[in-house]
Amino acid sequence: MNWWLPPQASNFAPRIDGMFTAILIITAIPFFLVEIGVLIFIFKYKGRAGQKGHYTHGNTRLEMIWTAIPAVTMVALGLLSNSFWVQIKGRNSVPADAYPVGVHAKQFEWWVTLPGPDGKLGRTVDSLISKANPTGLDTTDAGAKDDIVTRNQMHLPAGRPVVAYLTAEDVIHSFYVPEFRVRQDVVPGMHIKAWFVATVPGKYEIGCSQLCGLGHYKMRAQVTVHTQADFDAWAKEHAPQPKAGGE
Amino acid sequence: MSHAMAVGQGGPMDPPFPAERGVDVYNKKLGMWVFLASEVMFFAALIGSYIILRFGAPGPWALPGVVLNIKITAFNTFLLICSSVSMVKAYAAVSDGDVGKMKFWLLMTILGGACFVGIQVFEYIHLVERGFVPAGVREGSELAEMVAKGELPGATMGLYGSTFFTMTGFHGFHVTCGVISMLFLYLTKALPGKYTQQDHAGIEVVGLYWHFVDLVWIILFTIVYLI
Amino acid sequence: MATTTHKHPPYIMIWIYLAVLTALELGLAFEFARNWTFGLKLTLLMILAIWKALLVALYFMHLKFEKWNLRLVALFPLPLTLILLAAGMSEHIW
Amino acid sequence: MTTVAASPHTGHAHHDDRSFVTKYIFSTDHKIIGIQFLFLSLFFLLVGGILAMQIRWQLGFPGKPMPGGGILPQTMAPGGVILPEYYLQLVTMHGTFMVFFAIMLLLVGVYANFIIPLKLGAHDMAFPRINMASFWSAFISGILMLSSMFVADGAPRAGWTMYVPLSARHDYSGVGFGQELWSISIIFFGLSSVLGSLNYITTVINNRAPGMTWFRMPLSVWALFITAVLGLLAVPVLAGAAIMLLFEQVLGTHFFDPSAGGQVLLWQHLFWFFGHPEVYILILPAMGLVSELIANGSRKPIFGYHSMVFAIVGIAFLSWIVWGHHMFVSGMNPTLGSSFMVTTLLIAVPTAIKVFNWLSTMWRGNLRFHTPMLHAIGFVTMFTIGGLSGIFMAATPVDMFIHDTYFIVAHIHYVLFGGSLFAIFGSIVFWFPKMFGRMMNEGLGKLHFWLTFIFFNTTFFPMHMIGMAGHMRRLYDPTIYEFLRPVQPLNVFISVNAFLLFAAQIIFFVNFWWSMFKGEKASQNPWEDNGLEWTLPNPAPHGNWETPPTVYRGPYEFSAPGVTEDYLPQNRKLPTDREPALSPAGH
Repeated sequence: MNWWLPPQASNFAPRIDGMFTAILIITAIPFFLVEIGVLIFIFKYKGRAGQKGHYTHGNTRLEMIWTAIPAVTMVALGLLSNSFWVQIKGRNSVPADAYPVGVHAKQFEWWVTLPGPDGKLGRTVDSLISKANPTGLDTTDAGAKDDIVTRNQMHLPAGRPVVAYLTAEDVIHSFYVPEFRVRQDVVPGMHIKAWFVATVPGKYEIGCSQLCGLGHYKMRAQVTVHTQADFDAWAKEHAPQPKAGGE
Repeated sequence: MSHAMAVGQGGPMDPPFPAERGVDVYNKKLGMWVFLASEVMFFAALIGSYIILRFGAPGPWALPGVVLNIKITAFNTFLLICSSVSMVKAYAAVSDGDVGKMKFWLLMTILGGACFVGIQVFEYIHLVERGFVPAGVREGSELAEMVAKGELPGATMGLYGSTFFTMTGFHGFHVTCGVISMLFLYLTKALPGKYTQQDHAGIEVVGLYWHFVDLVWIILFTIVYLI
Repeated sequence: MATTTHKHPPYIMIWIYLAVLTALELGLAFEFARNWTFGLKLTLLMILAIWKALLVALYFMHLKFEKWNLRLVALFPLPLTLILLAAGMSEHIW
Repeated sequence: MTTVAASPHTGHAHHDDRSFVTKYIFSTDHKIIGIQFLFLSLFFLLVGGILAMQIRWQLGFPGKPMPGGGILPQTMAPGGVILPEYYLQLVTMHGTFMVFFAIMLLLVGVYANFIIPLKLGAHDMAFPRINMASFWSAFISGILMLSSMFVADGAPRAGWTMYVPLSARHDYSGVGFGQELWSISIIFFGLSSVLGSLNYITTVINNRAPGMTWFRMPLSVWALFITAVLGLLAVPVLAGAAIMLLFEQVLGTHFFDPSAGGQVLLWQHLFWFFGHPEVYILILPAMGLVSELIANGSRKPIFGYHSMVFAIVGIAFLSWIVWGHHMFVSGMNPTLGSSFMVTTLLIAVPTAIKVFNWLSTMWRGNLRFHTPMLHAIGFVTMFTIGGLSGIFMAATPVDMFIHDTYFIVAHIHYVLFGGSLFAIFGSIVFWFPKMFGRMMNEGLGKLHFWLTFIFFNTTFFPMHMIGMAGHMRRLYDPTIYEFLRPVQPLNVFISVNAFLLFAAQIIFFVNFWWSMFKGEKASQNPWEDNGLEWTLPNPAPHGNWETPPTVYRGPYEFSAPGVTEDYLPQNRKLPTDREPALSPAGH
């Protein structure tokens, strides 16, 4: 089995893994200091009857040192991660040319809407949600005509920024693809965007990572990342058939 | 020794030995202040939720005075302020050694508090009759018609009902607790004459609670009824 | 027991003070300020409410006559409530 | 004898004419209440542990009939196979019992009650009857919580964090009355906690013995005092939130209902505004208790007493402004996330001070490896891991990946089991003679420590790894996911070790009960400690002291030069000591 993080398949993954490794190294230093220190002290200062310990109440300079070092390290770590954080989640950080994907979560399935050739997601209205129209797509909206709605399937082009418009129908779910290192809660009543670039074509799993009820454990979907050419072919094949007469 | 005796009043809960001084108030009073600090956080959760919900509400809030009866509540506010004054008069009387006056003012306070609760119950009954309930507006009621006519914003009436009844309800609950504890003190301590100029911790401590409840109402009245 | 033998604060005056402020609040909300903006009314009403609350806390609850450490006990929760409010409201600012 | 001055509430042991009921059941004696809390919380610790074993069975061997599971009703585990319904109840109730009724009651209920008056030289708590009310409302709360497992539809299934809307609407969670019982129970719990806290705070401020200045207070009392402040101000917020949740369930209010303008994140803000101080309520007292044990076991003054105090205060202060780190991926305003990240990382500073000061306390000591000391060393080493793994989550980008995975589960268990529970075990052994007048068996104690230490690590360390593989929390059956199938062997390994860990606790329970009746009689100061409580007989009489002790020095004067023994009780007068002036505290 794999003893490290899962394979990297998005633009954020290498940097997040890099931070993970960096923190691991930073934390390893105090970890070994403490654990080895305890071990040494245990053997070196094992008590003997009739003996006394060293009578001291502390050392201000030493304490200043181990206050200052963590303080500086932590503030630096915070500043370093913050710019990355803003890049990932900042509300204005989504690239303008990102490919929009609608993700609608409900107990216990994921409904994914792709915008089709026009590159626009159709309007969705909560009151239109029904068995036949699980995402509440407003078919009178021009952007909705060519939208592709799939259940528990997500198809994405590789190498292109994708922005997921996350909506939830009932309870909180969480959109999570381990290989992308992307996680975002999907909250009813909120319109949350999550963007990333899928870099490696292949099949991955979406898991729900926020307890959402009895079927939480099986609220699972598949992401297929295609090369742009394959993706176009797939989209063409699955384009909705224009209905006669219109609605 | 005399220094130490100033710490407490020699009540049964005070340390009978010269403990080192803390904040120079006796245990019961300090305990009440500490308790009030926790009450602040309790009401902060309720009132804070109201402010946060109203701040992020999906539409305009109902105008003040449309749903709630301002006149009767204004009178109720005045009543609670009066009972706060009578409470502090009771405390002033007993610390001046006038036990008879203390009994009178304490009784006035109890009556004021009881009237407040009574009027609030009356107000609730009236509101529920008109269709204002914790879940918002009851179907087929007078207020539901007003919502249909556009005189009340339907989108926020649910939040209005939820927050109004929770906040004022728990305030009313606190008033009720205050009235009961004051009545208890009146019957078991004040009437048998156990309060003296030297020993009247109960009056001061329950008074602190009572003024706090009054203070919460002052805030509630403004943010719930007037805004 | 700071006030045991001292003169008491003028409780009746404060009572009148509170009643007048309440009347002012009612007037502001329903009578003479109909055309004022909501923001202005909100600000003025909050100032009046805090003013009244301060009167109760300082005189009726004797905070004015207590030592600083007891005042600290009383005031300690207030910043916490403000932090909670600020964080809760910030959801809607951006 | 000469105790005429004492009031009825602080009467002395010579003439203990209280009936059995007022002495042991509706007792106002802080020591009895502490012991009552001990039994109550150990019971819930056992219940929580049994629930955890069932969780581990399902995760290690999903779909296989659980040994002995046949006794469970059909609605939970037909034929011993755990249903998803029951699994979510297990997860929820394990968290709820362990956090609220086991660890919190063990630390705050037991030790705050038992040792604050003893260590401060007070006769009792400031308000003994309120103290009794605090225990009994905790008891009612616990019974209500436990009863939720036996009502129709069973216990709540929304996780111990009770995220709305899942917990607020019965049609989402599939649970009816059980969900409401959770809210009601938490309201009682809040009452108990506030009553307890105001008692502890008042006692510490007002009821210290002469000479016990602020900076002569033992670190355990400091930690419990600061914890009480946190509990006092945090728990009412939870109670308020629980009331709103209850109204949501019962009255149909719309606080958390997005379709009527309610806000889902409001619950999370309120819950974690309480929840993060709560986390420190669960660890600060443990830190304080461990400081006592380490100083005693090292026979040295605690290194940097003042900075230890300031670190406790610093952690408590920071606890109010970090709660958002539970919500980094919740859809909360990302700018808020940035500020919460920085404040969260800063917690590492006071924590580092404490860890290094414990380490330096051991440096050049004359170490005695009695069972409490072993547990204290276990605490320091394991808490270090738990603390350091927190830095991963504090860094928001990394948190995006490991949030809600088993990495978090590993972290919380390293802090709460490796941290708090080791401190609790050590403290139970340490103060057992004070409670029951007998020593716990050292051999069994050490065996228990080593088995617990080993199996604790083999159980929880691999959870970091399955978390790094992306293993989500609260999954009924992880093998559904393809990417989790390769880590399933590790899940089996964890489960087996968890069973062994549970089995090791049997040693503790046997030792506890056996020692209570048959243990070696304790001498007056069995650990040769400096605390005021050891100047009393074991167990201490009702009312504690006839004449209050006078305190001449700080609590950690071990190995002081010029003294024959290597310890120096706080109230032993040396020729050079002056009587304390009755000046205001801290001056």
